[in-house]
Amino acid sequence: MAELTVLQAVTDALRTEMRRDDRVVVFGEDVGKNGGVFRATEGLQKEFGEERCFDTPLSECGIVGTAVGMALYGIRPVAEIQFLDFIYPAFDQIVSEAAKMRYRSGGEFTCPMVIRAPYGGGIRGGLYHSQSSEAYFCHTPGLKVVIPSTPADTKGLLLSSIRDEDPVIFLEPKRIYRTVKGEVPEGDHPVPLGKARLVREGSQVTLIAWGAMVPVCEKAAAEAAAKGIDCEILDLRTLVPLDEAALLESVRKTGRAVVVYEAPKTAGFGAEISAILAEKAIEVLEAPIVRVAGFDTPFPYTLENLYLPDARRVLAGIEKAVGF
Amino acid sequence: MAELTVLQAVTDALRTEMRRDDRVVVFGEDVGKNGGVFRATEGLQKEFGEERCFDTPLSECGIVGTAVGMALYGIRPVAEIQFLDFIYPAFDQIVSEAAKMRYRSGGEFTCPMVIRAPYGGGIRGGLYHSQSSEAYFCHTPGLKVVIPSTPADTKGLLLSSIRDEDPVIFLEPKRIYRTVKGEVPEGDHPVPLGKARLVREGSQVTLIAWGAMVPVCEKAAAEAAAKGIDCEILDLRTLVPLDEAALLESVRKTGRAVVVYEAPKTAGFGAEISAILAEKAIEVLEAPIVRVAGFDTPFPYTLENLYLPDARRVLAGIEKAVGF
Amino acid sequence: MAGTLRPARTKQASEPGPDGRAELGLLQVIGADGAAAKTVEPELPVEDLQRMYRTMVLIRTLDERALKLQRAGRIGFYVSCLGQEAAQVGSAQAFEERDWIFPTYRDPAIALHRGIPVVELLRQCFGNARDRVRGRQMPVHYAFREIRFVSISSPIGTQLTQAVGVAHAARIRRDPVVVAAYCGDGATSSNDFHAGLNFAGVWKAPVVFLCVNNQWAISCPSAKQTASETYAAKAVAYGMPGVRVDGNDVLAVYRATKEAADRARRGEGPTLIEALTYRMGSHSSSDDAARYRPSEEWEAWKAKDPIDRFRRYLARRRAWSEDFEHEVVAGASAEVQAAIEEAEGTPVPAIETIFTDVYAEMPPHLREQLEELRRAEAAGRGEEEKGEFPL
Amino acid sequence: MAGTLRPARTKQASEPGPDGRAELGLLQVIGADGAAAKTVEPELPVEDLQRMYRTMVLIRTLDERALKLQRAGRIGFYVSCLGQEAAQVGSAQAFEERDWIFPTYRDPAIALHRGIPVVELLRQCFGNARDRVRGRQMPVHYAFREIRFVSISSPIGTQLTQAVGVAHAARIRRDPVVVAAYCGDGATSSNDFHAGLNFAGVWKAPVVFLCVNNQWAISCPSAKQTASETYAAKAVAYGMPGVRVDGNDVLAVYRATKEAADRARRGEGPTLIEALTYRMGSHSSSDDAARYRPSEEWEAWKAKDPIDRFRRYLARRRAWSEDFEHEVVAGASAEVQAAIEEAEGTPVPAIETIFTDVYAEMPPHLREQLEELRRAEAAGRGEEEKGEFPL
Ligand SMILES: Cc1ncc(C[n+]2csc(CCOP(=O)(O)OP(=O)(O)O)c2C)c(N)n1
Ligand SMILES: Cc1ncc(C[n+]2csc(CCOP(=O)(O)OP(=O)(O)O)c2C)c(N)n1
Ligand SMILES: [Mg+2]
Ligand SMILES: [Mg+2]
Repeated sequence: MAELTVLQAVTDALRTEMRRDDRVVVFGEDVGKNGGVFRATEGLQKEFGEERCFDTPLSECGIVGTAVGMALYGIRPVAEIQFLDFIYPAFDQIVSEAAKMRYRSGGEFTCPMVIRAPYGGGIRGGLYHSQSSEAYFCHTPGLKVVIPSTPADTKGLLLSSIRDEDPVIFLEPKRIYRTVKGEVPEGDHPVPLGKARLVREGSQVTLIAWGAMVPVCEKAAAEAAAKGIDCEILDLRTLVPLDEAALLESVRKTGRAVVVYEAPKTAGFGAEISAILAEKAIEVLEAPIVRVAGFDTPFPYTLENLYLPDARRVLAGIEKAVGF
Repeated sequence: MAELTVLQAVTDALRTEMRRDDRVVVFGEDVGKNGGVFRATEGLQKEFGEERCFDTPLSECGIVGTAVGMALYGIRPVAEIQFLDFIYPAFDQIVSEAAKMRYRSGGEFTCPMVIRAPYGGGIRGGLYHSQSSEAYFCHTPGLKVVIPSTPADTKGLLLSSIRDEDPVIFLEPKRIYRTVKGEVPEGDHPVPLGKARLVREGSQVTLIAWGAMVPVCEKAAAEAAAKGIDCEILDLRTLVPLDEAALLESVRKTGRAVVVYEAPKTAGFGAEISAILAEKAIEVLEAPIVRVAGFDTPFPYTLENLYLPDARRVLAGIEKAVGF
Repeated sequence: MAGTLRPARTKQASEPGPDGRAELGLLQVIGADGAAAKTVEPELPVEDLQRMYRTMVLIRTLDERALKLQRAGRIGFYVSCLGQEAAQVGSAQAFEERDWIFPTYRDPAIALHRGIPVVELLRQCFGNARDRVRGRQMPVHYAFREIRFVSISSPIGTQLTQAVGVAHAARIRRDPVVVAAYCGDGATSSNDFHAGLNFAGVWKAPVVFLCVNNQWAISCPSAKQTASETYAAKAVAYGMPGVRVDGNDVLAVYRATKEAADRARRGEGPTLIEALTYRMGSHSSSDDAARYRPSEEWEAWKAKDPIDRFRRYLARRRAWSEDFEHEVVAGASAEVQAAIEEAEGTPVPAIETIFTDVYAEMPPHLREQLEELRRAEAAGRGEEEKGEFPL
Repeated sequence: MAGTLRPARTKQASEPGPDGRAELGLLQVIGADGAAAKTVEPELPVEDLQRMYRTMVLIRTLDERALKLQRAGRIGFYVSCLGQEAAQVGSAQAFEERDWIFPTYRDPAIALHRGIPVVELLRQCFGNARDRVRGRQMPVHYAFREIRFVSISSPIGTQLTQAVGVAHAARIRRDPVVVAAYCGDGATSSNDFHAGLNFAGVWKAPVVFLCVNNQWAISCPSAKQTASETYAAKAVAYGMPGVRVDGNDVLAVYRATKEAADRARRGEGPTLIEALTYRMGSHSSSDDAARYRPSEEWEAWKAKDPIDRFRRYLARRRAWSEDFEHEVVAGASAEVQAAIEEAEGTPVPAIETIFTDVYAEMPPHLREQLEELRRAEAAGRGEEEKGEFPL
């Protein structure tokens, strides 16, 4: 066990898997000598050489398109997109190609690959260095979407993602890259995809979150506890495929749900959580399903702290649900 | 009044607006001499010349990027994307640029433009000529998303979209391009954006739909009526900004909701409808909010009729809601 | 003025002369009369030449029949490659078995030439239960793992970056694999063309890019597709050689492709080949070229038919006879006819094929949706509504 | 072999000679000693030359101060254009007032040269209530309608297709407008570079593409960005002239740009200009070039400073004196200092700026969200959590 940041856990996972499986290659803009603009790939080129950790020209389309090809050939590409906000030039390759290759070829060709990208707000990045667009990928059958919120999960889920037989969008909450630390098991400790994590047990209301919103919910839950409200927190970890069983179990127990996400509210993945609950658990619901989310605007710079859901807004959501 | 198909109503709207406003230009792949692969722009190049109706190279990125520029300059671009499935190479220009131009420039620069695209299943188009990806655009603040389901609305909403001061994604349900006919007022009859259409009044359950799912719901409602179930049908027409007032009013009346959409179920725009209802009308809900949607798979070719929600599946949804 | 690079020439589609040094650098081997320019004539055994001819006749036979099937409503859609047989077969002949092919929807002859029987193509066109891609794709979107013929996609150009990925991966693995990446003239405007060629140039990836310039992208002629002198000239932007070849001359295509493939295999990097040909049919069964295309152009190209030209060459080499022709044509017809019968007689895919192959393992939500659909089906089918396919 | 277009030369960044005919076609006017090559020296009035010099000094002064503000945590982020002043000012001088500018984040001097006061830039960097873009964008993402300086975006390359759209629209409206489309060397790999130049070529759009080749895209050197001989050579792929110019030579840049702008205005279509220069600083305040960049390279380029070079030229023309220098430098410092004071003293934008300008009119759901936030704010703020910006 070592105490690592989320960022160090990313590097640790990449290094661990590159050592274990010589088919794994890591590439993207500035990932080589520079070690990535966040230093997530620091030291990899040195250890594994330019053939296994390399820079690309400035084209996300090329990064993902060539990753699809590498996956087709049978090596294991782990492509970095420098910020999730810059993934759109590659959108066609992701949704038309990676996501549909297995299906459209009847399994003749497959795309086991990982696209890693730092995402979300909290670093004063403004419109184009703060987005949380996980919903686009969740709405695209054929993709898996994974978002860790702790160092241990970051490592374990990334290991599983690289080993997965299908394309995985692996989103790293950059806001907690360096601020959240935790024990991370050394060596090969994958965490299975498709399983949520019960962060905190509680009886009155379930907070459902992922990524950097998990610690925000923990803070809100602590404040709620001080007011006598007992919150359960579910960290989804894998958005697709979703651990629906865990979701339903928790809400059937508490009877109330607050969904917290930082993406724009409308048609965000939190809407899917609400919809599932409204379809499958309405009989247990004792209150409105509250969503605490980003606003339906682009991401602002100076006022980002007002834009992002914080413990205060989550607490207001909790009170709305519990006070109903 | 003339009896037109949905497709003829598109052409009529374009012609009407091009006559009224000489800033309007129409362009895209094959829209000129060929009149578009669906013939939506038939005759426009002849009437308005190559300067106002013109072909482009095979690049959706270029089509939308230049459209943004034209809008910045102050003319009114109406760009055609041949099939919605081919919009992804332009995704960056849409979500990063058109959607955010007004916001990021503090209103110094704006993007009044329309992107028209045929969308949806029902023509045996398989994976890449059948998609309904409206949710991506609905989740992108700064865009308006408009989907007609009748010839009169097609014309009226397209007129309003071209006149709108913001970028509009105008999706045309190609399945009913030629199969649905109706009276369309001649001349200048815009239909305002942001207003839903009450298709059918009913008391027991509200069916919420858009595009080609509206006639499917009408059929299901007729069958339900035969079984003694009284359905209300709401055609959203504009997904963003949504006519939430009409939605809530209807469901507050009926107490039950079935959301019907042909996109993949997970994180589709129907999830947003469910989420709004679960947040704002839970106290009136007498049953689960049922979603009848496309499956979470790419769009299949031979079995498309099994994939697409049909009256039978909608009816099953109605019975689930009403029988609860 | 200093520093100006001026495009030197302006004609887009030139008429090649009968030698290897034609206008705009168009490489040609077989003249209109069937005589070969000796300096550039490739050394291919007669059996190979005859096999190439067979494939060309076979694809033409299939195209003709399949278009009729489409007209009769027996298949939903079809794309013919009429007039482009030489570009496919000449290039296919230049690759080795271990090489990977990224084709477009207009390159089915490559699959045939690499040994796929016609019936496999027709199963796909019928979208039946024996279709490799399980009835999920529109006709002509083939995929054949065993010949490394990668799944065809509708979005234009996407294969080009993927091809570079395969090539780069093969290099990393030290496999002497070359990748053939096909695209049309329209596809040169795509994002992936730019990214693919750029990455290939920087990485010196072992790829041969084959731009089959049939001079139209649906209704868009080359003059509206690009202001570049030629498509081959685009290679300059990526630091790789650009080669322009007569695409109706199967041996010229073979020769240029073989040289490029050899270069790639030697580790000398990618090449862009432009094969100048003509789309003799409409874009697809949904298109009517008469709406936009001058008929004189078509007439002129009719005279340059690649099969006729190759036949004249073979005859001169005494590798062709009336008997041989009869055997080839009859064999092609029989194979196509038998294939149609089998493919049409095969039922549609099973319901679960809607849900399988989305992921390696079916996740719970898809299992649930499959069960839902099974229940609905058990309750009886609604009537089928059938659409009309316009492209 | 016939049909092969071989890239002719291999050096990427050549040292220009002191005349207008240097290696790889690099246009140069001012030699190292400040003497101009008479054949290519542009005829510019002394006032214009001095105004150009002023702008160059002003931006350098601002860059220096702003980087310090960033280091001190007074602004959140900054991008310096150190070393690239000539490329901006030389080209900016070539356009007319009615022309449109699509800049990158590394081209602020163009706004200054077109008359925007420094304080407008600093309001934006502070993201305050008087910032034109209302504190919504990271520093250096300016937008100034009145000088047709279009909103800067972070995603690389997106301005290039937009510029073509403006140019095409202007032509349709018969307005004699020319569009300047700037981009970096890295941006040539983007989708929009390809689409933009291709559309411009086909449409003969009145655009001047200015690729400011500072030889690095963050840590990626040109050799890993493209295998093309030069960036100017990419023009061939789009059927337009490509021009390579010494980007540290303000008069060479002016001359090449003016010729291209004149061509465009005459309806003769677009030009691609590559201005060869060097990024003397790190990529941004979040970057440390020492991690990846050889210091000898930096040293060599230090000797070619564009301001020093221009000063020597002005001195030879007797358009420069110690007094003039003093006045220019002091003026720049004073303007920057006053601007900082104003900008720093201005409060943050109002809450509603989060919700305005998403649409022309605020729709109901945004009004509702604004009200919600107002209520929450009224209930008291939580403590601020502050992130660290890495790029
Ligand atoms: C991204 C994308 N945009 C548009 C289309 C519609 N479309 C199908 S084929 C085609 C023309 C392709 O032309 P070319 O690349 O020259 O190939 P050809 O059909 O001539 O073989 C177009 C525009 C598409 N399939 N994909
Ligand atoms: C689409 C996209 N991908 C990645 C980035 C991250 N990024 C910001 S600047 C930059 C390098 C740009 O290089 P260049 O075009 O040469 O301009 P320069 O910074 O040298 O002026 C990169 C990769 C981005 N902003 N946009
Ligand atoms: Mg073509
Ligand atoms: Mg650069």
